[in-house]
Amino acid sequence: MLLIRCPYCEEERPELEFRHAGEAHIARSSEMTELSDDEFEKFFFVRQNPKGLIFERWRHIHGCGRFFNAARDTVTDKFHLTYKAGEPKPEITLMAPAEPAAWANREPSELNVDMPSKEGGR
Amino acid sequence: MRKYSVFAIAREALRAHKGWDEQWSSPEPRKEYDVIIVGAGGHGLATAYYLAKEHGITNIAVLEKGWLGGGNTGRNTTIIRSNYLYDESAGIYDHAVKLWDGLSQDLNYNVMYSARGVMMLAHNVHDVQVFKRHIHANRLNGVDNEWLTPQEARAFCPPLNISQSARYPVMGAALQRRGGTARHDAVAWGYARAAADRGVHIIQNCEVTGVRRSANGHVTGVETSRGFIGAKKVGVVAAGHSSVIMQMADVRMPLESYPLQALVSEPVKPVFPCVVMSNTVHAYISQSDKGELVIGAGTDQYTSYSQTGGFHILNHTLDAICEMFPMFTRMKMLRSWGGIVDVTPDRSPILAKTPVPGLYVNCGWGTGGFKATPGSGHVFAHTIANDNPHPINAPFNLERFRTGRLIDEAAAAAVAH
Amino acid sequence: MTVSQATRRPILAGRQTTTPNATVTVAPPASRLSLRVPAGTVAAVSKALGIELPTRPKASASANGRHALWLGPDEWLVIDESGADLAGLLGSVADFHSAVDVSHRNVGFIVSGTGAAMTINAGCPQDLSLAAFPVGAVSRTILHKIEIVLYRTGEAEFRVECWRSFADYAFTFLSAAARDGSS
Amino acid sequence: MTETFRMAGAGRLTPAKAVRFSFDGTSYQGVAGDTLASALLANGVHLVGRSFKYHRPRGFLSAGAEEPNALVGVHRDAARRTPNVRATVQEIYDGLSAVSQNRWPSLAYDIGEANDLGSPFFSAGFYYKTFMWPKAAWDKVYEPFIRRAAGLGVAPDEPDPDHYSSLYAHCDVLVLGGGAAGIATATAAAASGARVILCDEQAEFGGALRFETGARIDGKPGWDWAQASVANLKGRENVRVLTRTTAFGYYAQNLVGLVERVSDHLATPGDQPRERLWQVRAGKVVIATGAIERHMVFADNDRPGVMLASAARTYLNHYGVAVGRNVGIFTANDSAYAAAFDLKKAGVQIAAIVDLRDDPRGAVIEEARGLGIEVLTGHTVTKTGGRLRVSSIAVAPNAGGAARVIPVDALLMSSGWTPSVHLFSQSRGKVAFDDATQRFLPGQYAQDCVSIGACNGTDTLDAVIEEAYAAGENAVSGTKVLRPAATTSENWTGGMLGAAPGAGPDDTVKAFVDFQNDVTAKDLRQAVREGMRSIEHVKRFTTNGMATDQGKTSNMHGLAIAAETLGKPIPEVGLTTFRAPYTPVTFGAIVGHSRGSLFDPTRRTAMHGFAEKNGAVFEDVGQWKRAWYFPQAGEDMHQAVARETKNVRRSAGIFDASTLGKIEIVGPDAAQFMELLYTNPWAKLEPGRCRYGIMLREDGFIYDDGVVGRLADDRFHVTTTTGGAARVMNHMEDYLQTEFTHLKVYLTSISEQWAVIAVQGPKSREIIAPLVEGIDVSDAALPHMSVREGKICGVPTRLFRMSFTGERGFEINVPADYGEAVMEAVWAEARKHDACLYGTEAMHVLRAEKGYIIVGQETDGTVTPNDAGLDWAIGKKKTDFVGIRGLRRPDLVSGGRKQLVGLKTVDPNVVLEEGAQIVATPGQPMPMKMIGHVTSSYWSPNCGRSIALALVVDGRDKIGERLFVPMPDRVIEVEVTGTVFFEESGERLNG
Repeated sequence: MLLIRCPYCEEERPELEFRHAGEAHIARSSEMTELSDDEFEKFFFVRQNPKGLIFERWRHIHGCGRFFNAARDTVTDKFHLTYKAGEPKPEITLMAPAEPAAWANREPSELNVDMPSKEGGR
Repeated sequence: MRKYSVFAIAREALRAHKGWDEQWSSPEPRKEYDVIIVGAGGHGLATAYYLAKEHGITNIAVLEKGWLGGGNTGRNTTIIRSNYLYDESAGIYDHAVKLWDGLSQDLNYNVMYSARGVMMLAHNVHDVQVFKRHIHANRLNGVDNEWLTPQEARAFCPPLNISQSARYPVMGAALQRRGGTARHDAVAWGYARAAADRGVHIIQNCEVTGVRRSANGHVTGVETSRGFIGAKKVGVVAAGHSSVIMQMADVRMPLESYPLQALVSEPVKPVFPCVVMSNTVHAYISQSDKGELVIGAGTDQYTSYSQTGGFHILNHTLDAICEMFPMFTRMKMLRSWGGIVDVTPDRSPILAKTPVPGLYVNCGWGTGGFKATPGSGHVFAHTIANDNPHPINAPFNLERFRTGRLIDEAAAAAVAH
Repeated sequence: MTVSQATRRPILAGRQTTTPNATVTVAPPASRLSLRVPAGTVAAVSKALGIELPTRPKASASANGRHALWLGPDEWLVIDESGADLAGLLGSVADFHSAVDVSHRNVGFIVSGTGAAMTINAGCPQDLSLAAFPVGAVSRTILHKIEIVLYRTGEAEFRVECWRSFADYAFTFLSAAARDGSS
Repeated sequence: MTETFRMAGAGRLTPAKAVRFSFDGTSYQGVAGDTLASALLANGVHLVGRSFKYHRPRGFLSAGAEEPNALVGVHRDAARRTPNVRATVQEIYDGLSAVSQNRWPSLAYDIGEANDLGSPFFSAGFYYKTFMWPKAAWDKVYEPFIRRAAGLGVAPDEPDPDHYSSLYAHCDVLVLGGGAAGIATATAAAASGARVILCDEQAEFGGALRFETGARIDGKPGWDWAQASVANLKGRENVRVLTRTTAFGYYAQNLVGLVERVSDHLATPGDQPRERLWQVRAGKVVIATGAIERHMVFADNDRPGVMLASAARTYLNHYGVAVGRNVGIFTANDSAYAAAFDLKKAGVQIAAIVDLRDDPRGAVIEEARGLGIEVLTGHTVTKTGGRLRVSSIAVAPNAGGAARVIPVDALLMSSGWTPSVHLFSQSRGKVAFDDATQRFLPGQYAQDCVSIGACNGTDTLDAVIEEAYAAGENAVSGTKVLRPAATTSENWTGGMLGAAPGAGPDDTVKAFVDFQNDVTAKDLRQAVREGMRSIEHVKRFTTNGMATDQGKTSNMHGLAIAAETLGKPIPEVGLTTFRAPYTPVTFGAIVGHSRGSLFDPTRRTAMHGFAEKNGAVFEDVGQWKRAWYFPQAGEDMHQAVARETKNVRRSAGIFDASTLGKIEIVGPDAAQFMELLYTNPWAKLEPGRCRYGIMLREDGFIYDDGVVGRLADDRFHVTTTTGGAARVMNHMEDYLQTEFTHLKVYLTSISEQWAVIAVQGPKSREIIAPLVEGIDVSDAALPHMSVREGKICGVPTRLFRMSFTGERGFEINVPADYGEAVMEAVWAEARKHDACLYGTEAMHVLRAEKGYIIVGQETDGTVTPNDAGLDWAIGKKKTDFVGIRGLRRPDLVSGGRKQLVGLKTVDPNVVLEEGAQIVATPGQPMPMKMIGHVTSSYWSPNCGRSIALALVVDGRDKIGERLFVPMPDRVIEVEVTGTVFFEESGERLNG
C-alpha cells in the first residue's frame, strides 16, 4: 500500500484513500468533433506506459475528493512529487535522489524540480 | 534430442542421471537470423517452436533479458479455459485448448495439463444472465461450458460454501470441463527444449535495447546488451515490457502495464479438485500437483514495472477465498509474488503486423495469457512466416482501436480472467 | 388533514457496545449540510452559519453544538446537534455556493475510551496519534471497507460519520474492534 | 512417560509447572514454556515427521522458525485442526494434541518409505520426463497418484470457529527482531521519547541469547540483560513490545506486516483472537533479524537426531533438555564447539568433534581438548547409521582413507551462519556478496531502514551493541546514549558453503540440501547438467528452497553447489528472490475481521424492515439487498411476479426505488454541465420538468441512464442506475474538476439522503393524493415527467411524476429516516385501492413490456444509443458532449451492428432463456453463425404471452422476419418485432 502526498490535504495519506485515474496531461480537445480517427485513437487509447517516470492522475476519492497529478517512477513505484490538477507538467531534471527517503513525497520546493507557470490542462 | 520416457529414466537411474542432455543449449548469437523473437516466455518460445516445426524456419533466435520462462510464464496461476463469449475469443482460446490436449506428447515433455474443470461462480441474477449468455454462445461455437446448480457446483467442488447465509450466496456456476491447469515452468522448458532441438537459438541474459530499421523503414535487427543482431523479421512477445520494446521502433501502443499478484499456501493433501473463479467476490483458486492452493488476486490500480504490489490486494483476495471456502482460514500463505501484465483497452490481446514492415507484435494478454500459450504461439508463427495473420488472430489487430471494432470481453461479460 | 405526521426513525437508534477500553454509541439524529463554497464566498457563508469555516486541511470549527468540518479545499460538512435548519440559514447568501441538506444521508457514532484510537485503527489506516491527529482534527477516510468522516472530539473521543446504509457495517465493525483491541 | 532427557539445573523453565500433551496419541508431560519440540525431546522423542518425496524419517533440525522437518498437525478440536505447524515454534499447553503428517499407517512404519528405495528413479524433474504414455492415463492414473503422494498435512474441513483481528499502527522506529541488537536499538531510540515498536517471533525476547551462554552485557549474563532491558522498555509509554510476533513482509514506503500469535499457546483462548495482523507504517525500520545456522551437506545427514548445533544448545540452555546422551559434533567453524562445551558441562558425553578444517586454531580447540573431548580435525563425516534415529557416524580424513565408525545418539552440525537478509531484500534493498566471509549482506538500501547485528554481518557482540545503539540514536534525535559494556567468548565467523567432502559421489548417497523437499546435492548437479544455468531454473527444477521453510537453511548451500558445478563464482549465479512472507502466515490473520457480515457491507434501504415484514424475498444488487418479489401464501416466484405485474396495471403497485443513485447538481452553469455530460439537450428544460438522460463514455458507448429533474434554474436532481451511483459521481467529478473547470457547478451525492417510494398504476394518484400537501397532483398541474417540492405526511418531499412501467406513476422522495413511516402511510392508502407491493422482478417485467431498457442488461458496454434505439435522446444540434466523437468512429456508424428489437416466440407459451443466442437459419453445423442474443425475456401476464428483448445484427431491418434460437434440446422459432409489447400508444401514462 503506497503512501501518497495529497497536494490539497498537504500530507501523505494511505493509498486506500486514493483512486488511480490514468495517464496525466492528455487534454480533451475543445473541438472533439474535429478530431480524425487517428487523433481520437491517440487521445483515448494510446498510452505512454513508460518504464520509469510517469505523469499520472490520482483522485483522493476517500479524502478531499480532489483529482491531482503525480510524477512517479514505475520501476521503483517511488513518487517524485504530486501537484494540483491544472498545474502544468513539471520538468523533473533530477531523477534519482540518492537518499532512501525519496520514498517520501515531498514538496516541489524540496526537490530539484522546475514548476513552469500555471497554465495548461490536465 | 534424446527422447524422454520411463525407460530413459530407468536407464539414467543406473548411472546417477549423468547421461541427460542439456534441455537447451546456450549458444553465442549469430550475426543474423531470419527471425528474432524478443522474449523467451511461453508465447515467445512457442512461436519459435511452431515457426520451426510448421513453417520450416529454423534460423531463429529467441532473446531473453533474464532467464527463460522467468516473466509471467513463471508467475501466473496456470488456469486454462476457453469459454469466452465472442467468436473471436472463443476461436483463439479454444485453438489453444485443443493444442494443450496433446502438448506433452508433441513436445515429449510432460507439461502436466490437467483438465480438472474450471468452474465460474454466479452470485447474483446479473451473473446468471451473463454466464448463460456465455454458455449458449459457447455451445453454438462448439466450446464446452455447462450450467450447474449450486448443489451440482458443490458436488464438483466439495469445499465450496453454498450456504444461503453467505454474503453472496452461490446461485449456480458455469463449468468448462476441459478447462484446468498446467505446470507453468514445464511449458516454458518443454517449448525451449523442443525449439532448441529444431535449431532455435535461445539466448538468455540478452536485453534488447533498440530496434534497427533500414531507410525504407523495414526492420533490420535489434541492438542488444550483447551487440547488434541482424534479423529479417522481429516478433515482439515481451508481455509487460511490450510498450518499451515497441517504442524502440517508434510504435506507441494502446497498452498499460499493471502489477498482478498471486500466492500459494503451504502444501496439503488433496482437498481442492478443480479450478474455481468468482468475479463477484473476486478471487480464483486451484490446488497444484504439489498440494499448494494456488490463488490469484486482482491487479493493483496503478501502472508499474516493479513486479511487486500492495499487500491490501492479497488481503482482499484472501477475504474472498475464505468467504467462499470458510475452512481455509487456518491454511497459511507460503509465498506471494507479482508479475507485470500488459492490458489493452478492450482486455483482448494484440497479435498482429505493425506499421513497421517486418515487425510483429504479440501482447496485451492482460491477466489471461498463460491459457493461450500454444494457440498464441501457433497463430503468431503463422503471421510471421506468411507476413499475414492466420484467420484466428486476424481480428486481434491494431486497427481495431481506430475503427472501434473492439473485442471487449470485459465490458460484455464483466468476467475477470 | 387526516394523515398523521411521519416521524423520524433513525437507524440503530440507541445501540451501544461497551468494552473495558472503548465504548461505541450511535449519536442522536442531527442536521447536516454538505457545503461547497468557493474561496471568495467563505466569509459570507461563515457569517450566515455563525461559525468560521476552517480553511486548513483536516481542521474543524465548533461552537454550541454546531461543527464545521473541512473535508476538501472547497468542501465542508456542517453538523448541528440540535437539528437546526442549516440550509435555511444560507438563504441570504446570494453568491455561488452549494448547500445540500444531507441530514439523513449520514449516521454518527461516538467512539470513546482509552482504546478509542485503537478501535478505529483496526480499520482506519491513518496515524491517529495526538501529534498527527489532534483534538479537532477531521478527515474523510476509510474504515475497513467503507468510507467515513472521522472527527476527533477529545483525546479519547471520536465522532465517526458514515452513509446511512453503511451504518450497520460501521457499528458491527467498531464493536468487534472495540472487543479485540484490548491487549 | 517421564522427561528422562530434562537435565536438572539446566534451562530456564520452571519444572513444577507440568503440562500434559499428546503426540500421535501418546500422552507426554512437558513444562510450561516448552515448545512441542523441546517437550518431545525431553521425552527422548526425535522422530516427528516424514519428508515430502521419499518419506524419509525425520527429526528436529532446528529450534526455531527455520525448521524444515518437524511439521505436525495440531488439533485443538474437530474444527480447529491446523496442518504444517512447526513443532519448534508451537508452545505446548495442557491438552495440546499433535499428530505427525505425510505417513501411513504410522510414523514408524510408513508405506511411502518405498519411495526412498525407488529414489534413483525419482530424480530431479523426473515427472517432466514421463507419465506421458498412454495419454489418457495422466488424468486417470498418474496425476491422482502424484497428488495423493504430495502435500504434507491435511487441510481443515470445517469452518474455523476462531476469530482474527487487525490493526494499523504508526511509529517513529520499528525494530524487527528482539535479540541483543534489537533490544539495544530499541532502548537507544526509546530514550528520546520517540514512538518505538519492538517485535520478536519468539515467546520471549533475547534471540540468540537464549543459547549463547558466553555473552555478558552490562555486567550480566546476556539473557538476564535482555530480560531487564525489555522490562524497562515495557514500562515506557512510548514503546510497544510484541512477542510471538513475526515480521513477515516488508512493503513499499516502510509498511511492514507483522502477525501476532495471540492465543495459539493458551489452553483456553477465551474471547481473544487467535492471531492479530499489524500493518505498521514506520518512520524508520531497524532490521535486527539475526542469522540462521546452516547444516552440513553429507550422506544421510537427515536422520532423526542429526540437528543444528545451536538448536541443541537452545534445547539445553533454555529448555533444560539434552538432545542425546552421547553426542557427536560435525562442524566447519568455531561456534559449534560451544555446543560441545555446554553439553559436556551438563553431563552429556561428547563422542567426538569432527572438524572439517585441516588446521583450526583458536581457544576453542584447546578448550575442547582441555575438557577431554576428542577433536578430529581435517576429518569429515561420510555417512550416518540408524533408521528412525541416528546411531552412528562414519568419520574419515578429508584426504581419504579408512572410515572409523563412532556410535552416537545425536549429531550436531554447523557449516556457519547465514545472515537473515530476507526482510532487507523484501524492502527492495540489494544484497551484495562478501567474498571474505562468503555471505550475502545488505548492500544498497531502497527504503529508510538499516540492518544491524548478525543480519548485517556484524559478528562480535561489542560491535553489535555499538551498531545497535548508533542505529537507535540516528533513527531519532541523534543524541548519544550511554552504551553498556558487552563481551562474548563466542566466535560465529567462518564455515563453509556447499557439499562437504562427505557428500560423496552422486551415484551412491543422498546428501540433503533441502530436507523437506528431499533435494540432494546430486539433484542440484543434475539440474546444472541438464542446462539449468540460472539459480531460478535450478531452484524450480529441483524445488530446492521452495518448501515451507523457504530455504532458510538450504538456499546458500544450493547456490554454492550450482555455482561449483557451473564453475562460476557465486554472485554470477545469482540469488533467488526473497519473497514475502518470511514465514508462512495464516489466511485468517490476513483476512482479520473480514468474515461473515464484515466480509463486505450489506446495504439496506430505509424501507428494508417494512419489506421484510411483508414477506419480501431479497436479491443482491451490488452491495444492496433489494426486495425481489413478495410471495403470498403458497406462491412461488413465478406466481408472485405474475400477480404483482398484473396488479400494477390493474390498479397500482408500490415499489422501493431507494437504491437508485441520486446526485444534486447546483450552480449557475448546471445546465451547461448537463449538456456536456449527457447526450440530451437540457438548456430548455423548464424547472419543474424531468427528462430521461443518457450518459456515454468518451468512446460513445452507453455508460448510464436515468431520469433527471430540474428543480430550479441552477439545480438538478439527477438519478443514476443502482450499480452506477458511485462511478457516475466519479465520472462527473472527473470532468468537472479536470476538463470543464470553467463551469460554476458543485455536485453532491444525495443517494442516501432520500428514500424513494414508487407508486405506479392507474390508481397511483388516488393513493398519494390524500398524503401530499402543497403540491397539486392533477395531470394539468403535474404532468408526466415533472417534479415538485412539497410535503407528504408532514415531511419534505421531492415528488416526481414519472414512470418505469408505462402506467401513471409517481416517485416520492423523502428524507431517509422518514422513509419507512411514509411507506407505511402510502401502503395504508394503497390497500384501499387494491394495490400491491412489488419487487425488482415485477419491475423488470413491467418495463420490458414497454420496451424500456436496463443499462447493464440490454447494454453491456458495447452498445451505442443508436443500437439501443435511443437516437432520439441525442441532441442533434449539440456540438459537444462526452462521447460525441467516439460515436462517430467507423465501426460505430457502419452497418452490421447489433440493434435492440423485440422477439416473440412463435409458440407464445415458450419463454426464451436470457443469454440465448440467435441464428438466421437452423440446423447449421458447428460453429454456428450467431447474429444476436436475448437480453431480457419474461412471461408477460399482461400480454398473455412470452416477450423478449434482443440485440440482433441489423435487427431493425429484420422486423417481421423469423429467426431461430437453437437450444440443447430443440430450436425455438421467433419473430422479430418492435420493442414495445404492451400498449404502444403510451396513453396509460396519463391514466
